[in-house]
Amino acid sequence: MSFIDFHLPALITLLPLFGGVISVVLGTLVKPRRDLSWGFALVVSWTTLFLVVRLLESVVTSATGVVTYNMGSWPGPWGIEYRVDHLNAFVLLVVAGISAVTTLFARHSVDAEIPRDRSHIFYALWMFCTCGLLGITITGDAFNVYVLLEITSLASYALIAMGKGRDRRALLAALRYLILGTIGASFILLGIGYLLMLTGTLNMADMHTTLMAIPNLEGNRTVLVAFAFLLVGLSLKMALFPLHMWLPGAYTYAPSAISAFLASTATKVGVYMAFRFLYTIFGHEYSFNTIPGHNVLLACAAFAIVVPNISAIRQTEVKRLLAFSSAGQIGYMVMGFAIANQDSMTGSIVHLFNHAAMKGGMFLAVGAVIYRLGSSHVQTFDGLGKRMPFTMLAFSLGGLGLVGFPLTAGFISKWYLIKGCLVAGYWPLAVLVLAASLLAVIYVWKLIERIWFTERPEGAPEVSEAPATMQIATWMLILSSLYFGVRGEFTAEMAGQAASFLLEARP
Amino acid sequence: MIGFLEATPLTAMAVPTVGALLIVLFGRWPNLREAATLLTAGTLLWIVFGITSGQLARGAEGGNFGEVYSLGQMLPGLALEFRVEALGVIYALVASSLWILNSLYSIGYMRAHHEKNQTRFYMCFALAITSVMGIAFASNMFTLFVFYEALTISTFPLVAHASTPHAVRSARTYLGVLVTTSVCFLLLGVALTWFLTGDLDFSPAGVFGQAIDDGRISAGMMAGLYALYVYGIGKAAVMPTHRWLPAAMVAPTPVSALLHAVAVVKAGVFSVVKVTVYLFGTERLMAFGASDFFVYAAAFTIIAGSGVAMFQDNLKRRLAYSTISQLSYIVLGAALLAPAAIQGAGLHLVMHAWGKITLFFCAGAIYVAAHKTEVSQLKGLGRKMPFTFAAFLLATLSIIGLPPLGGSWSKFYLMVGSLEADKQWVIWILVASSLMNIAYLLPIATRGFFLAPDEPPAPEKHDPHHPEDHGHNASGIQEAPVLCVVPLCLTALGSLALFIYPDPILDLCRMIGS
Amino acid sequence: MSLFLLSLAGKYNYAIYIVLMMIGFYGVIAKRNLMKQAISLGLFSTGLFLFYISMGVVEGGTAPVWLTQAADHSLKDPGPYSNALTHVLILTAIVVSVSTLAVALAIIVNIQRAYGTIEEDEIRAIEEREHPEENVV
Amino acid sequence: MKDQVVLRVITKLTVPFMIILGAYIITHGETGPGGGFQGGVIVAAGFILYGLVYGKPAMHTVLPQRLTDFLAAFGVLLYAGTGVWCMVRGGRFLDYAVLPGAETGAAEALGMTLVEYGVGITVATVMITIYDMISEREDGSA
Repeated sequence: MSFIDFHLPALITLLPLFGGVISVVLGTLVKPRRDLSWGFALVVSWTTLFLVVRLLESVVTSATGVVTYNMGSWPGPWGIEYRVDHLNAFVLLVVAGISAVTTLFARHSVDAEIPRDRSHIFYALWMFCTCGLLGITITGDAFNVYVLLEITSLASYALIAMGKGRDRRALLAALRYLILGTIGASFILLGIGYLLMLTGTLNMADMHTTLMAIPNLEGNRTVLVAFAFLLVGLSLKMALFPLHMWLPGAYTYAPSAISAFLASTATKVGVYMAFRFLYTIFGHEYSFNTIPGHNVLLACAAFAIVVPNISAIRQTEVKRLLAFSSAGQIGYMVMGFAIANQDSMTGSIVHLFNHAAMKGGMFLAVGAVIYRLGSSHVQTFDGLGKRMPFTMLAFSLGGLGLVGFPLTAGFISKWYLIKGCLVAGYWPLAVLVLAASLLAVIYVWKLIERIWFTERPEGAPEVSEAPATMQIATWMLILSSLYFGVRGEFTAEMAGQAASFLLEARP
Repeated sequence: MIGFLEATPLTAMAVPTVGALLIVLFGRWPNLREAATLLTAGTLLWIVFGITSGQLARGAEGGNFGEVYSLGQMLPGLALEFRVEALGVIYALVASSLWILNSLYSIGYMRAHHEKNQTRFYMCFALAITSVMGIAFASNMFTLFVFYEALTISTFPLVAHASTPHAVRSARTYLGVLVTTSVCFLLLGVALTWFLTGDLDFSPAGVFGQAIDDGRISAGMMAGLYALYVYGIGKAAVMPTHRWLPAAMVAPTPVSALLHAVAVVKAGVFSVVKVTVYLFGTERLMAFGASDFFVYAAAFTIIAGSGVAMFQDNLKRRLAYSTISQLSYIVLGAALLAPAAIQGAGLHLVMHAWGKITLFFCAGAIYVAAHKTEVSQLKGLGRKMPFTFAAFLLATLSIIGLPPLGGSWSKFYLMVGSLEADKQWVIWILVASSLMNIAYLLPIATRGFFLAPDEPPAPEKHDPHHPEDHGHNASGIQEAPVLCVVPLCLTALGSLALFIYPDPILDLCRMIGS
Repeated sequence: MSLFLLSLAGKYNYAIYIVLMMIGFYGVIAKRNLMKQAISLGLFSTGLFLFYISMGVVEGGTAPVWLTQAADHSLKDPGPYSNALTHVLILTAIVVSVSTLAVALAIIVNIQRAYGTIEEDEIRAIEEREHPEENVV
Repeated sequence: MKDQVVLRVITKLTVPFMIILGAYIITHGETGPGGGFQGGVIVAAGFILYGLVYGKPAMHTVLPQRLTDFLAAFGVLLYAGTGVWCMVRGGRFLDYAVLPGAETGAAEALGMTLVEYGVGITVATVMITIYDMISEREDGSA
């Protein structure tokens, strides 16, 4: 086994970490030049993606389906253990992929939105954020999750605040995100603390074994308290209704590339954490049978797919509209894992991937519009189909995916989700899922009509197509969402494997 | 490996798709672009003819289903698969033969009108035909649903073509009704079927056999599922899901013709028949009486549609309500479940298509030539536009169901079917509807031929943008451009020909369900 | 009742942690001044630190350090010692919390520069004046 | 605070000791209570005290902004670099046992000290940067 293959799990988090640090060092040593920081970030992010794909391969081909790595050679439950199964590998792919593509996009956009002498800091923060997200996903240690979560959050607060050049409201949005994010993380830390008290370990798998050995588990108040704290903290982090109010502002005012990056990764990793805590640590027996965790989650999810979507319809700012829609889409994922059967879980995990691709692509397209026109108000989209046909086509296709039309990725996830609802006997939820996609039709069509079926108003500024890097990046995501909508096998099978892993509570 | 232009479902879908690409590529050169459209339509027709002759040969040996062509698995267990089968052949044949005529007509109409965004128009047209081929040859319900939605999306730009606020609003209704029904009912129905049976493949026995034998499906569930399907297929316009059809009338006339004769509505009723015969299976439905409700619903729609049509002054709206009424003939035929009724449904799919497209072509020609849209304005126009009005008369007779025109065959079979199904009262519905057809369609042609034109209106404002437009008063009116008139004459003669020589279609219809 | 009070008294540091956290939580929610919100956030985290530190305490325990005996430089067992793990963990959490506060302060400084105030109500008023059609902050 | 002679003198006397104490605590972190976090903060406190009393320009002449930026990154680099050094020498990330001097136990000491210094440098410089950022006025004075 080669050096790289042996150390893959560690290298995946180390690479962006080194990348970020070196970006700062480079920036202090050489006078920041336009493309230097960008080019460096690009190389780092694509190399990371390459490593993640290799890790994915080795997970899929390994006999047990699990790849582990012990930090500092401390064995098992004592040291920090990186543990990669199908679920992590899949989420890692999402994070690294989105990071790579959005970095490609960022070149012109960052140049326009971030002061040039800060660009190396910007890309460094970005890489730290990626490092944190990858770390959360890859680690098998509960406290490590918290630390990396905070690294991610700190980087993203700063990144969002850097949108102040375009709109000063970015600062307020960042501060609000910071306050709610910190409270959420503190609740998670509290939950981990109670679990640590009970089990004396931080290793997730070990925690599960110890928890299961506790007699009279259902009557144990400490476990219940830990569960409640974790549930609230995680809901805040993944922006589950009604704790989603930090999200629209943060995604609206962040720099364009960051909006796309965070919208398709940050909340997804939040959902991933919920998977880990509810399934791997507590086990779905405890979370959904012993105590009725699913009732709370299903109620929140049901509201989440309705209320934020209705808010989205009323928005006049496209980025904000997409952000509300993201809060709505979280509802689908949460619903999937709260129902907790093979199909619904598959739907949830697949949607994590599909939504990242579609929403990421749409945010990038909006970013291109902002780059050209300086605004993402709905009126700037009037008749834009003639001026920026490729970007707008990508945007529209992403929108169709959001609605869940067949042949787009959104359909695949919804199909599994509906089947999961039916299998579990929750047919009113199946109807709700379908009806909620009509809400998506409304806000997507509002934009499609403006883009393609409205004349460009008199006196509107002349625009041309977005620069090549922006278009390539946008189309990469949109095409992948279309590809996985027609050939859903790969994603569905990965997600199915991950779901059966979680449901069998294999550590 | 499939050879180039071999007569298979895959090539039938590939040709219009490639055509759409060519149309986009040649967008800057209108003549080249239109040549690409016609070439594509011709190629497609040739391929579908090939498929038809293959199907007829297979039918002669007593077979029906051809071999399966796959586009691969979309999800584990759910493949995009295509298979030639008689009903699909009928639909594909109607669509591809009328597409070429419609393309000719479009060229005349769109040019005479100086429409904008013509490239988008032709491209979406071609894509819609791709979806139609996908629907026609789908070998399972999943594939059919996928292309059903694709058809909705690809026709939306056609309906909203004018891009005026009114057009966009109407297109919104169009999309709203079709998407709501298909997502809330049809998709739910498909998912339930998949959940209950694990099988969505079309076969003469249906997919529910095992589930019924296991006692997992009751009569009520069966009826409920069937209702989910029929109401979910909003394109079949069974009341109250018909609202989209009059709304879609804002589209340019070639589109209305496409929607009402070729692609969209026929996709709806085709899907209903297909679901009835191959997903549920007539025997199972009959055993449970699951489709009885829709005999009544369709009968109601037939009468109510005709009734509303009688009070419409706008020509296209009148035709739209007529379509709603006529579509329910086909739904009725399917719901009756008797073999003759289903053959009648298949026949009516063809006959109504040829008749109705003629009517729409005529309406468009009248609009192009005389800028008239209301029935009350047509007095005496027949003398100025004899070909158009003669074609209109022929098509009217076909819709009414009078010999010697194609429409009489389908009505005949439907009546036989209702006797077979032991529902004599349905005959009276059909008769009443025919009388109503006479009442609202025949006066249009007679008014054109026999009534004297109104007094020339006071000199109206002259449109400065189109000084060379065909006249605004009756005296200056003449026939529409050749490219508009020739297709409508051809379709009218087609209706005639279908009466005299219906055998291939009849042969195909007899294969349905065997 | 008295038993409950007694057990509460025995675990008074847990009670304090909850009180501290809730004071901080209240401040975050109720105070309209951004600076006060940040301070409340600090208080909130402090409560959390107390929880973790209390968790690791062993009655009569000392620091988990091997002591060197002066005579022969051999190592001596220090006797019962507190659980170092939780203390190490909370050290990390403290650093995280300090960094969070630092970022919060930096953002607040920037807000002061951009708006000329750090009162949330005033900022809201400014924004509503500037962007009347959106529901902003 | 230019006129506060006592303060200025005391500060000048204390700052070196603070920095030394910080360094001691960082170094001591390997075997006893202490470590990079605590030591780093103490070092930073020394510089910040200096900046408070003598003004930020004076502090910047000692420690230019670009240098703090660089050192913050360098600290992380030192920490992560040690980890990678272990990987290169055939162990896993931060597996000190493979570093030179393993037989005498010096390997662990070496690894830990490097890591602690990495953390210490970063913490100190980040603290200074935070002070820098927050104390900035629009007119640029401290």
